Amino acid sequence: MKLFEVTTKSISVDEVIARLADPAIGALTTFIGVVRNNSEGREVLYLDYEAYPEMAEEALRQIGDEIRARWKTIREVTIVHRVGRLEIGETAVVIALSAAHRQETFDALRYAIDRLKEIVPIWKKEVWKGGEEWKSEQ
Amino acid sequence: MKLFEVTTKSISVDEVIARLADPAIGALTTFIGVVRNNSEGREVLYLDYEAYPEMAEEALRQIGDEIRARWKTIREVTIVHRVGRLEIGETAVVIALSAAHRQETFDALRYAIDRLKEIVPIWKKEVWKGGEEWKSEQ
Amino acid sequence: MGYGGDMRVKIRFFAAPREAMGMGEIEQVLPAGATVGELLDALTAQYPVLVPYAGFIRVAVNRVYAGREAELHDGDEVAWLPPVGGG
Amino acid sequence: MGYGGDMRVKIRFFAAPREAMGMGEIEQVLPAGATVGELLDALTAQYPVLVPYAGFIRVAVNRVYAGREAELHDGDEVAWLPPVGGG
Repeated sequence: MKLFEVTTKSISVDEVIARLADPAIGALTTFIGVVRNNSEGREVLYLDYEAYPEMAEEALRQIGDEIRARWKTIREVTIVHRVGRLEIGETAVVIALSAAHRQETFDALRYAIDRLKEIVPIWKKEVWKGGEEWKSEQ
Repeated sequence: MKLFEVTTKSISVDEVIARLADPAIGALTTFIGVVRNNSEGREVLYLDYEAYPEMAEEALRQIGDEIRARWKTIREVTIVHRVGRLEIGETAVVIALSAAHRQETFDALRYAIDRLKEIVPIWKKEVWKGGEEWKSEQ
Repeated sequence: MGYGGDMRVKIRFFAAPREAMGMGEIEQVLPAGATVGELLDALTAQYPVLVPYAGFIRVAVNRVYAGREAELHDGDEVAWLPPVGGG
Repeated sequence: MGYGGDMRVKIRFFAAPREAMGMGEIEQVLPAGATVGELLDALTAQYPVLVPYAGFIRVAVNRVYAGREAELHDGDEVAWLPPVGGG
Protein backbone atom coordinates (compact mmCIF):
# COMPACT_ATOMS: atom_id res chain seq x y z
CA MET A 1 0.00 0.00 0.00
CA LYS A 2 1.70 3.15 -1.25
CA LEU A 3 1.51 6.39 0.68
CA PHE A 4 2.58 8.46 -2.35
CA GLU A 5 0.92 7.41 -5.55
CA VAL A 6 0.11 8.57 -9.06
CA THR A 7 -2.80 6.58 -10.42
CA THR A 8 -5.14 6.48 -13.40
CA LYS A 9 -7.98 5.12 -11.26
CA SER A 10 -10.69 7.07 -9.49
CA ILE A 11 -9.83 7.96 -5.88
CA SER A 12 -11.88 7.19 -2.77
CA VAL A 13 -11.16 9.41 0.23
CA ASP A 14 -12.17 6.58 2.58
CA GLU A 15 -9.66 4.30 0.90
CA VAL A 16 -6.90 6.91 1.12
CA ILE A 17 -7.40 7.66 4.79
CA ALA A 18 -7.49 3.93 5.52
CA ARG A 19 -3.81 3.97 4.48
CA LEU A 20 -3.15 6.01 7.64
CA ALA A 21 -5.02 3.65 10.00
CA ASP A 22 -3.27 3.79 13.36
CA PRO A 23 -4.83 3.37 16.80
CA ALA A 24 -2.75 6.29 18.14
CA ILE A 25 -4.22 8.97 15.86
CA GLY A 26 -7.11 11.19 16.82
CA ALA A 27 -7.23 13.67 13.94
CA LEU A 28 -7.01 13.51 10.18
CA THR A 29 -7.23 16.41 7.79
CA THR A 30 -7.63 16.02 4.07
CA PHE A 31 -7.44 18.22 1.02
CA ILE A 32 -9.42 17.05 -1.97
CA GLY A 33 -8.91 18.72 -5.33
CA VAL A 34 -11.84 18.28 -7.70
CA VAL A 35 -12.47 19.24 -11.30
CA ARG A 36 -14.32 22.54 -11.52
CA ASN A 37 -16.62 23.44 -14.40
CA ASN A 38 -15.12 26.87 -14.98
CA SER A 39 -11.81 28.65 -15.10
CA GLU A 40 -11.16 32.32 -15.76
CA GLY A 41 -14.67 32.74 -17.10
CA ARG A 42 -14.52 29.79 -19.46
CA GLU A 43 -16.74 26.74 -19.26
CA VAL A 44 -14.42 23.79 -18.79
CA LEU A 45 -15.45 20.54 -20.48
CA TYR A 46 -12.87 18.28 -18.82
CA LEU A 47 -9.26 18.19 -17.65
CA ASP A 48 -6.39 16.10 -18.85
CA TYR A 49 -3.68 15.43 -16.26
CA GLU A 50 -0.25 14.19 -17.24
CA ALA A 51 2.58 13.17 -14.92
CA TYR A 52 6.20 12.23 -14.93
CA PRO A 53 5.05 9.43 -12.69
CA GLU A 54 8.30 8.06 -11.26
CA MET A 55 9.54 11.53 -10.34
CA ALA A 56 6.08 12.67 -9.21
CA GLU A 57 5.83 9.91 -6.62
CA GLU A 58 9.30 10.81 -5.34
CA ALA A 59 8.32 14.49 -5.14
CA LEU A 60 5.15 13.60 -3.24
CA ARG A 61 7.24 11.56 -0.80
CA GLN A 62 9.58 14.55 -0.41
CA ILE A 63 6.61 16.70 0.58
CA GLY A 64 5.71 14.12 3.21
CA ASP A 65 9.27 14.19 4.52
CA GLU A 66 9.31 17.98 4.60
CA ILE A 67 6.06 18.07 6.56
CA ARG A 68 7.18 15.56 9.14
CA ALA A 69 10.49 17.39 9.57
CA ARG A 70 8.73 20.72 10.08
CA TRP A 71 5.71 19.68 12.17
CA LYS A 72 6.78 17.03 14.63
CA THR A 73 3.23 16.18 15.65
CA ILE A 74 2.29 15.02 12.15
CA ARG A 75 2.37 11.27 12.27
CA GLU A 76 1.92 10.29 8.64
CA VAL A 77 1.15 11.78 5.24
CA THR A 78 -0.38 10.21 2.17
CA ILE A 79 -0.96 11.83 -1.22
CA VAL A 80 -2.71 10.18 -4.16
CA HIS A 81 -2.93 12.05 -7.46
CA ARG A 82 -4.95 10.89 -10.41
CA VAL A 83 -3.89 11.40 -14.02
CA GLY A 84 -5.61 11.01 -17.37
CA ARG A 85 -8.90 12.53 -18.46
CA LEU A 86 -11.03 13.71 -15.53
CA GLU A 87 -14.61 14.87 -15.80
CA ILE A 88 -16.24 17.74 -13.89
CA GLY A 89 -16.69 16.79 -10.21
CA GLU A 90 -14.11 14.01 -10.24
CA THR A 91 -11.35 13.93 -7.66
CA ALA A 92 -7.88 14.82 -8.95
CA VAL A 93 -5.92 14.64 -5.70
CA VAL A 94 -6.37 13.58 -2.10
CA ILE A 95 -3.89 14.64 0.57
CA ALA A 96 -4.37 13.24 4.08
CA LEU A 97 -2.42 13.92 7.27
CA SER A 98 -2.74 12.15 10.58
CA ALA A 99 -1.82 13.21 14.11
CA ALA A 100 -2.68 12.41 17.69
CA HIS A 101 -4.03 15.97 18.12
CA ARG A 102 -5.33 18.34 15.49
CA GLN A 103 -3.43 21.59 16.14
CA GLU A 104 -0.73 21.40 13.47
CA THR A 105 -2.66 19.48 10.84
CA PHE A 106 -4.21 22.57 9.25
CA ASP A 107 -1.01 24.47 8.48
CA ALA A 108 0.63 21.25 7.35
CA LEU A 109 -2.27 20.51 5.02
CA ARG A 110 -2.06 23.94 3.41
CA TYR A 111 1.68 23.49 3.00
CA ALA A 112 1.18 20.10 1.35
CA ILE A 113 -1.06 21.36 -1.44
CA ASP A 114 0.91 24.59 -1.96
CA ARG A 115 4.10 22.56 -2.26
CA LEU A 116 2.48 20.02 -4.57
CA LYS A 117 1.67 22.85 -6.95
CA GLU A 118 5.31 24.00 -6.81
CA ILE A 119 7.40 20.90 -7.19
CA VAL A 120 5.44 17.85 -8.30
CA PRO A 121 5.83 17.11 -12.02
CA ILE A 122 2.16 16.84 -12.90
CA TRP A 123 0.48 18.98 -15.54
CA LYS A 124 -3.12 19.92 -16.16
CA LYS A 125 -4.71 20.76 -19.49
CA GLU A 126 -8.03 22.52 -19.43
CA VAL A 127 -10.24 21.70 -22.36
CA TRP A 128 -13.12 23.98 -23.23
CA LYS A 129 -15.28 24.32 -26.31
CA GLY A 130 -12.98 25.44 -29.08
CA GLY A 131 -9.71 25.38 -27.19
CA GLU A 132 -7.41 24.02 -24.56
CA GLU A 133 -4.53 25.22 -22.40
CA TRP A 134 -1.93 23.79 -20.02
CA LYS A 135 -2.37 25.55 -16.69
CA SER A 136 -0.01 26.30 -13.83
CA GLU A 137 -0.14 28.38 -10.66
CA GLN A 138 3.59 28.96 -10.93
CA MET B 1 -29.83 14.91 2.64
CA LYS B 2 -28.88 16.77 5.79
CA LEU B 3 -25.79 18.97 5.88
CA PHE B 4 -25.72 19.01 9.70
CA GLU B 5 -26.41 15.68 11.27
CA VAL B 6 -26.02 13.70 14.48
CA THR B 7 -26.13 10.00 13.73
CA THR B 8 -25.63 6.66 15.42
CA LYS B 9 -24.34 5.10 12.18
CA SER B 10 -20.76 4.80 11.03
CA ILE B 11 -19.61 7.69 8.83
CA SER B 12 -18.09 7.48 5.35
CA VAL B 13 -16.02 10.48 4.28
CA ASP B 14 -16.88 9.80 0.65
CA GLU B 15 -20.58 9.87 1.50
CA VAL B 16 -20.22 13.11 3.46
CA ILE B 17 -18.33 14.99 0.77
CA ALA B 18 -20.85 13.77 -1.80
CA ARG B 19 -23.33 15.99 0.08
CA LEU B 20 -21.34 18.98 -1.22
CA ALA B 21 -21.30 17.85 -4.85
CA ASP B 22 -21.33 20.97 -7.00
CA PRO B 23 -19.73 21.45 -10.42
CA ALA B 24 -18.43 24.88 -9.40
CA ILE B 25 -16.18 23.67 -6.58
CA GLY B 26 -12.49 22.91 -7.00
CA ALA B 27 -11.39 22.33 -3.42
CA LEU B 28 -12.68 20.45 -0.41
CA THR B 29 -11.04 20.23 2.98
CA THR B 30 -12.14 17.84 5.65
CA PHE B 31 -11.45 17.29 9.31
CA ILE B 32 -11.95 13.74 10.56
CA GLY B 33 -11.95 13.03 14.28
CA VAL B 34 -11.18 9.42 15.13
CA VAL B 35 -11.08 7.46 18.36
CA ARG B 36 -7.55 7.31 19.76
CA ASN B 37 -6.32 4.43 21.92
CA ASN B 38 -4.80 6.64 24.61
CA SER B 39 -5.50 9.80 26.55
CA GLU B 40 -3.34 11.42 29.20
CA GLY B 41 -1.28 8.27 29.51
CA ARG B 42 -4.22 5.92 29.90
CA GLU B 43 -5.12 3.15 27.52
CA VAL B 44 -8.60 3.94 26.24
CA LEU B 45 -10.90 0.96 25.60
CA TYR B 46 -13.67 2.83 23.81
CA LEU B 47 -15.57 6.12 23.83
CA ASP B 48 -19.21 6.77 24.50
CA TYR B 49 -20.62 9.89 22.83
CA GLU B 50 -23.88 11.45 23.90
CA ALA B 51 -25.70 14.38 22.29
CA TYR B 52 -28.60 16.68 22.81
CA PRO B 53 -29.37 15.85 19.23
CA GLU B 54 -31.93 18.47 18.26
CA MET B 55 -29.83 21.29 19.67
CA ALA B 56 -26.59 19.78 18.40
CA GLU B 57 -27.79 19.82 14.81
CA GLU B 58 -28.85 23.45 15.20
CA ALA B 59 -25.45 24.32 16.70
CA LEU B 60 -23.67 22.59 13.82
CA ARG B 61 -25.77 24.59 11.38
CA GLN B 62 -24.84 27.75 13.29
CA ILE B 63 -21.15 26.93 12.78
CA GLY B 64 -21.82 26.57 9.06
CA ASP B 65 -23.55 29.96 9.04
CA GLU B 66 -20.71 31.59 10.97
CA ILE B 67 -18.15 30.22 8.53
CA ARG B 68 -19.98 31.38 5.45
CA ALA B 69 -20.48 34.82 6.99
CA ARG B 70 -16.78 35.14 7.83
CA TRP B 71 -15.17 33.54 4.78
CA LYS B 72 -17.10 34.55 1.70
CA THR B 73 -15.32 32.08 -0.55
CA ILE B 74 -16.60 29.08 1.39
CA ARG B 75 -19.43 27.67 -0.66
CA GLU B 76 -20.89 25.03 1.63
CA VAL B 77 -20.27 23.29 4.93
CA THR B 78 -21.38 19.88 6.16
CA ILE B 79 -20.76 18.34 9.58
CA VAL B 80 -21.76 14.83 10.60
CA HIS B 81 -21.15 13.69 14.17
CA ARG B 82 -21.62 10.16 15.37
CA VAL B 83 -22.88 9.27 18.85
CA GLY B 84 -23.08 6.07 20.87
CA ARG B 85 -20.26 3.66 21.61
CA LEU B 86 -17.27 4.08 19.28
CA GLU B 87 -14.32 1.72 19.10
CA ILE B 88 -10.67 2.68 18.60
CA GLY B 89 -10.07 3.87 15.04
CA GLU B 90 -13.71 4.65 14.31
CA THR B 91 -14.73 8.04 12.96
CA ALA B 92 -16.50 10.32 15.43
CA VAL B 93 -16.91 13.42 13.28
CA VAL B 94 -16.44 14.55 9.70
CA ILE B 95 -16.39 18.22 8.79
CA ALA B 96 -16.17 19.13 5.10
CA LEU B 97 -15.95 22.53 3.44
CA SER B 98 -16.15 23.33 -0.25
CA ALA B 99 -14.92 26.28 -2.28
CA ALA B 100 -14.01 27.19 -5.83
CA HIS B 101 -10.42 27.85 -4.68
CA ARG B 102 -8.59 26.47 -1.70
CA GLN B 103 -7.13 29.57 0.01
CA GLU B 104 -9.64 30.11 2.81
CA THR B 105 -10.66 26.50 3.40
CA PHE B 106 -7.84 25.75 5.88
CA ASP B 107 -8.57 28.52 8.38
CA ALA B 108 -12.28 27.85 8.06
CA LEU B 109 -11.73 24.15 8.73
CA ARG B 110 -9.74 24.86 11.88
CA TYR B 111 -12.44 27.27 13.02
CA ALA B 112 -15.15 24.66 12.44
CA ILE B 113 -13.63 22.02 14.72
CA ASP B 114 -12.54 24.55 17.37
CA ARG B 115 -16.05 25.96 17.43
CA LEU B 116 -17.62 22.50 17.51
CA LYS B 117 -15.70 21.79 20.68
CA GLU B 118 -16.99 25.05 22.18
CA ILE B 119 -20.67 25.18 21.45
CA VAL B 120 -22.09 21.88 20.21
CA PRO B 121 -23.91 19.92 22.93
CA ILE B 122 -22.14 16.61 22.47
CA TRP B 123 -20.27 14.82 25.25
CA LYS B 124 -17.57 12.20 25.23
CA LYS B 125 -16.92 9.62 27.92
CA GLU B 126 -13.56 7.88 27.87
CA VAL B 127 -13.67 4.35 29.19
CA TRP B 128 -10.46 2.68 30.31
CA LYS B 129 -9.78 -0.42 32.33
CA GLY B 130 -11.10 0.32 35.80
CA GLY B 131 -12.57 3.72 35.15
CA GLU B 132 -14.26 6.27 32.95
CA GLU B 133 -14.48 10.04 32.63
CA TRP B 134 -16.47 12.63 30.71
CA LYS B 135 -13.95 14.77 28.83
CA SER B 136 -14.01 18.33 27.55
CA GLU B 137 -11.48 20.74 26.07
CA GLN B 138 -13.37 23.61 27.61
CA MET C 1 -50.40 26.63 30.03
CA GLY C 2 -49.71 27.13 33.73
CA TYR C 3 -52.29 26.63 36.42
CA GLY C 4 -52.78 28.62 39.62
CA GLY C 5 -50.08 31.07 38.52
CA ASP C 6 -47.51 28.27 38.24
CA MET C 7 -45.81 26.94 35.14
CA ARG C 8 -44.30 23.65 34.23
CA VAL C 9 -40.94 23.28 32.46
CA LYS C 10 -39.05 20.23 31.25
CA ILE C 11 -35.39 19.89 32.25
CA ARG C 12 -33.01 17.66 30.32
CA PHE C 13 -29.74 16.30 31.69
CA PHE C 14 -26.72 14.97 29.78
CA ALA C 15 -23.42 13.23 30.43
CA ALA C 16 -22.11 13.25 34.05
CA PRO C 17 -25.07 15.08 35.67
CA ARG C 18 -27.49 12.79 33.79
CA GLU C 19 -25.66 9.81 35.26
CA ALA C 20 -25.67 11.42 38.71
CA MET C 21 -29.39 12.09 38.45
CA GLY C 22 -30.07 8.60 37.17
CA MET C 23 -32.40 10.09 34.57
CA GLY C 24 -32.29 12.30 31.51
CA GLU C 25 -35.39 14.35 32.01
CA ILE C 26 -37.59 15.75 34.77
CA GLU C 27 -40.47 18.19 34.97
CA GLN C 28 -40.46 21.05 37.44
CA VAL C 29 -43.25 23.36 38.55
CA LEU C 30 -42.17 26.97 39.06
CA PRO C 31 -43.92 30.23 39.87
CA ALA C 32 -44.88 32.17 36.75
CA GLY C 33 -42.08 34.54 35.72
CA ALA C 34 -39.29 32.47 37.27
CA THR C 35 -35.86 32.84 35.73
CA VAL C 36 -33.21 30.31 34.71
CA GLY C 37 -31.25 31.24 37.84
CA GLU C 38 -34.23 30.56 40.08
CA LEU C 39 -34.75 27.20 38.38
CA LEU C 40 -31.11 26.25 38.90
CA ASP C 41 -31.26 27.21 42.57
CA ALA C 42 -34.44 25.15 43.00
CA LEU C 43 -32.85 22.16 41.28
CA THR C 44 -29.66 22.13 43.31
CA ALA C 45 -31.70 22.51 46.51
CA GLN C 46 -33.94 19.61 45.54
CA TYR C 47 -31.22 17.38 44.01
CA PRO C 48 -27.95 17.69 45.96
CA VAL C 49 -26.22 15.35 43.46
CA LEU C 50 -26.32 18.26 41.01
CA VAL C 51 -24.35 20.60 43.25
CA PRO C 52 -20.84 19.53 42.10
CA TYR C 53 -21.80 20.27 38.49
CA ALA C 54 -23.66 23.53 39.00
CA GLY C 55 -20.62 25.79 38.72
CA PHE C 56 -19.60 24.52 35.28
CA ILE C 57 -22.80 24.29 33.32
CA ARG C 58 -24.38 26.32 30.61
CA VAL C 59 -28.13 26.36 30.14
CA ALA C 60 -30.17 26.24 26.97
CA VAL C 61 -33.81 27.21 26.81
CA ASN C 62 -35.61 25.71 23.86
CA ARG C 63 -32.22 24.74 22.37
CA VAL C 64 -30.66 28.20 22.61
CA TYR C 65 -28.00 29.12 25.17
CA ALA C 66 -29.51 31.39 27.84
CA GLY C 67 -28.24 33.30 30.89
CA ARG C 68 -29.39 33.07 34.50
CA GLU C 69 -31.54 36.14 34.07
CA ALA C 70 -33.62 34.69 31.20
CA GLU C 71 -37.29 34.38 32.08
CA LEU C 72 -38.93 31.01 31.64
CA HIS C 73 -42.33 30.26 30.22
CA ASP C 74 -44.74 27.41 30.60
CA GLY C 75 -43.72 24.45 28.43
CA ASP C 76 -40.09 25.53 27.99
CA GLU C 77 -37.46 22.86 27.49
CA VAL C 78 -34.46 23.71 29.65
CA ALA C 79 -31.19 21.83 29.20
CA TRP C 80 -28.54 21.53 31.91
CA LEU C 81 -25.37 21.37 29.84
CA PRO C 82 -22.00 20.35 31.28
CA PRO C 83 -18.83 21.32 29.35
CA VAL C 84 -19.16 19.87 25.86
CA GLY C 85 -16.69 17.40 24.42
CA GLY C 86 -17.56 16.58 20.84
CA GLY C 87 -15.12 16.01 18.03
CA MET D 1 28.63 3.75 -21.66
CA GLY D 2 29.63 6.36 -24.24
CA TYR D 3 31.55 5.62 -27.35
CA GLY D 4 34.30 7.69 -28.96
CA GLY D 5 34.25 10.12 -26.03
CA ASP D 6 30.53 10.79 -26.54
CA MET D 7 27.66 9.92 -24.28
CA ARG D 8 24.02 9.27 -24.83
CA VAL D 9 21.24 10.72 -22.67
CA LYS D 10 17.51 10.25 -22.76
CA ILE D 11 15.34 13.38 -22.75
CA ARG D 12 11.69 13.23 -21.70
CA PHE D 13 9.07 15.86 -22.59
CA PHE D 14 5.75 16.57 -20.92
CA ALA D 15 2.63 18.67 -21.44
CA ALA D 16 2.87 21.54 -23.97
CA PRO D 17 6.45 20.93 -25.13
CA ARG D 18 5.68 17.22 -25.50
CA GLU D 19 2.75 18.14 -27.73
CA ALA D 20 4.94 20.59 -29.68
CA MET D 21 7.61 17.93 -30.15
CA GLY D 22 5.04 15.33 -31.11
CA MET D 23 6.83 12.83 -28.91
CA GLY D 24 7.54 12.23 -25.26
CA GLU D 25 11.10 11.00 -25.45
CA ILE D 26 14.24 11.36 -27.53
CA GLU D 27 17.85 10.32 -27.21
CA GLN D 28 20.67 12.75 -27.71
CA VAL D 29 24.39 12.20 -28.18
CA LEU D 30 26.60 14.73 -26.42
CA PRO D 31 30.32 15.16 -25.83
CA ALA D 32 31.47 13.59 -22.58
CA GLY D 33 31.26 16.11 -19.76
CA ALA D 34 28.47 18.18 -21.30
CA THR D 35 26.25 20.11 -18.91
CA VAL D 36 22.51 20.54 -18.69
CA GLY D 37 22.88 24.02 -20.16
CA GLU D 38 24.79 22.68 -23.16
CA LEU D 39 22.12 20.04 -23.70
CA LEU D 40 19.36 22.65 -23.58
CA ASP D 41 21.20 24.83 -26.09
CA ALA D 42 21.70 21.86 -28.39
CA LEU D 43 18.02 20.91 -28.13
CA THR D 44 16.65 24.37 -28.90
CA ALA D 45 19.05 24.66 -31.84
CA GLN D 46 17.94 21.28 -33.17
CA TYR D 47 14.20 21.61 -32.36
CA PRO D 48 13.03 25.21 -32.88
CA VAL D 49 9.55 24.25 -31.60
CA LEU D 50 11.09 24.09 -28.14
CA VAL D 51 12.28 27.70 -28.18
CA PRO D 52 9.05 29.28 -26.84
CA TYR D 53 9.17 26.97 -23.82
CA ALA D 54 12.86 27.18 -23.02
CA GLY D 55 12.65 30.22 -20.76
CA PHE D 56 10.13 28.67 -18.39
CA ILE D 57 11.34 25.16 -17.82
CA ARG D 58 13.06 23.39 -15.01
CA VAL D 59 15.21 20.36 -15.65
CA ALA D 60 15.45 17.13 -13.72
CA VAL D 61 18.33 14.71 -14.09
CA ASN D 62 17.46 11.20 -13.01
CA ARG D 63 14.29 12.57 -11.36
CA VAL D 64 16.00 15.28 -9.31
CA TYR D 65 15.80 18.98 -10.17
CA ALA D 66 19.16 20.18 -11.54
CA GLY D 67 20.69 23.49 -12.64
CA ARG D 68 22.19 24.43 -16.01
CA GLU D 69 25.69 23.83 -14.66
CA ALA D 70 25.04 20.20 -13.69
CA GLU D 71 27.27 17.76 -15.55
CA LEU D 72 25.60 14.95 -17.43
CA HIS D 73 26.67 11.34 -17.60
CA ASP D 74 26.09 8.56 -20.07
CA GLY D 75 22.66 6.99 -19.57
CA ASP D 76 21.18 9.92 -17.66
CA GLU D 77 17.46 10.56 -17.93
CA VAL D 78 16.91 14.26 -18.39
CA ALA D 79 13.39 15.71 -18.09
CA TRP D 80 12.33 18.98 -19.72
CA LEU D 81 9.71 20.22 -17.25
CA PRO D 82 7.34 23.08 -18.00
CA PRO D 83 5.62 24.84 -15.06
CA VAL D 84 3.75 22.18 -13.11
CA GLY D 85 0.01 22.27 -12.52
CA GLY D 86 -1.07 19.42 -10.31
CA GLY D 87 -3.75 19.52 -7.67
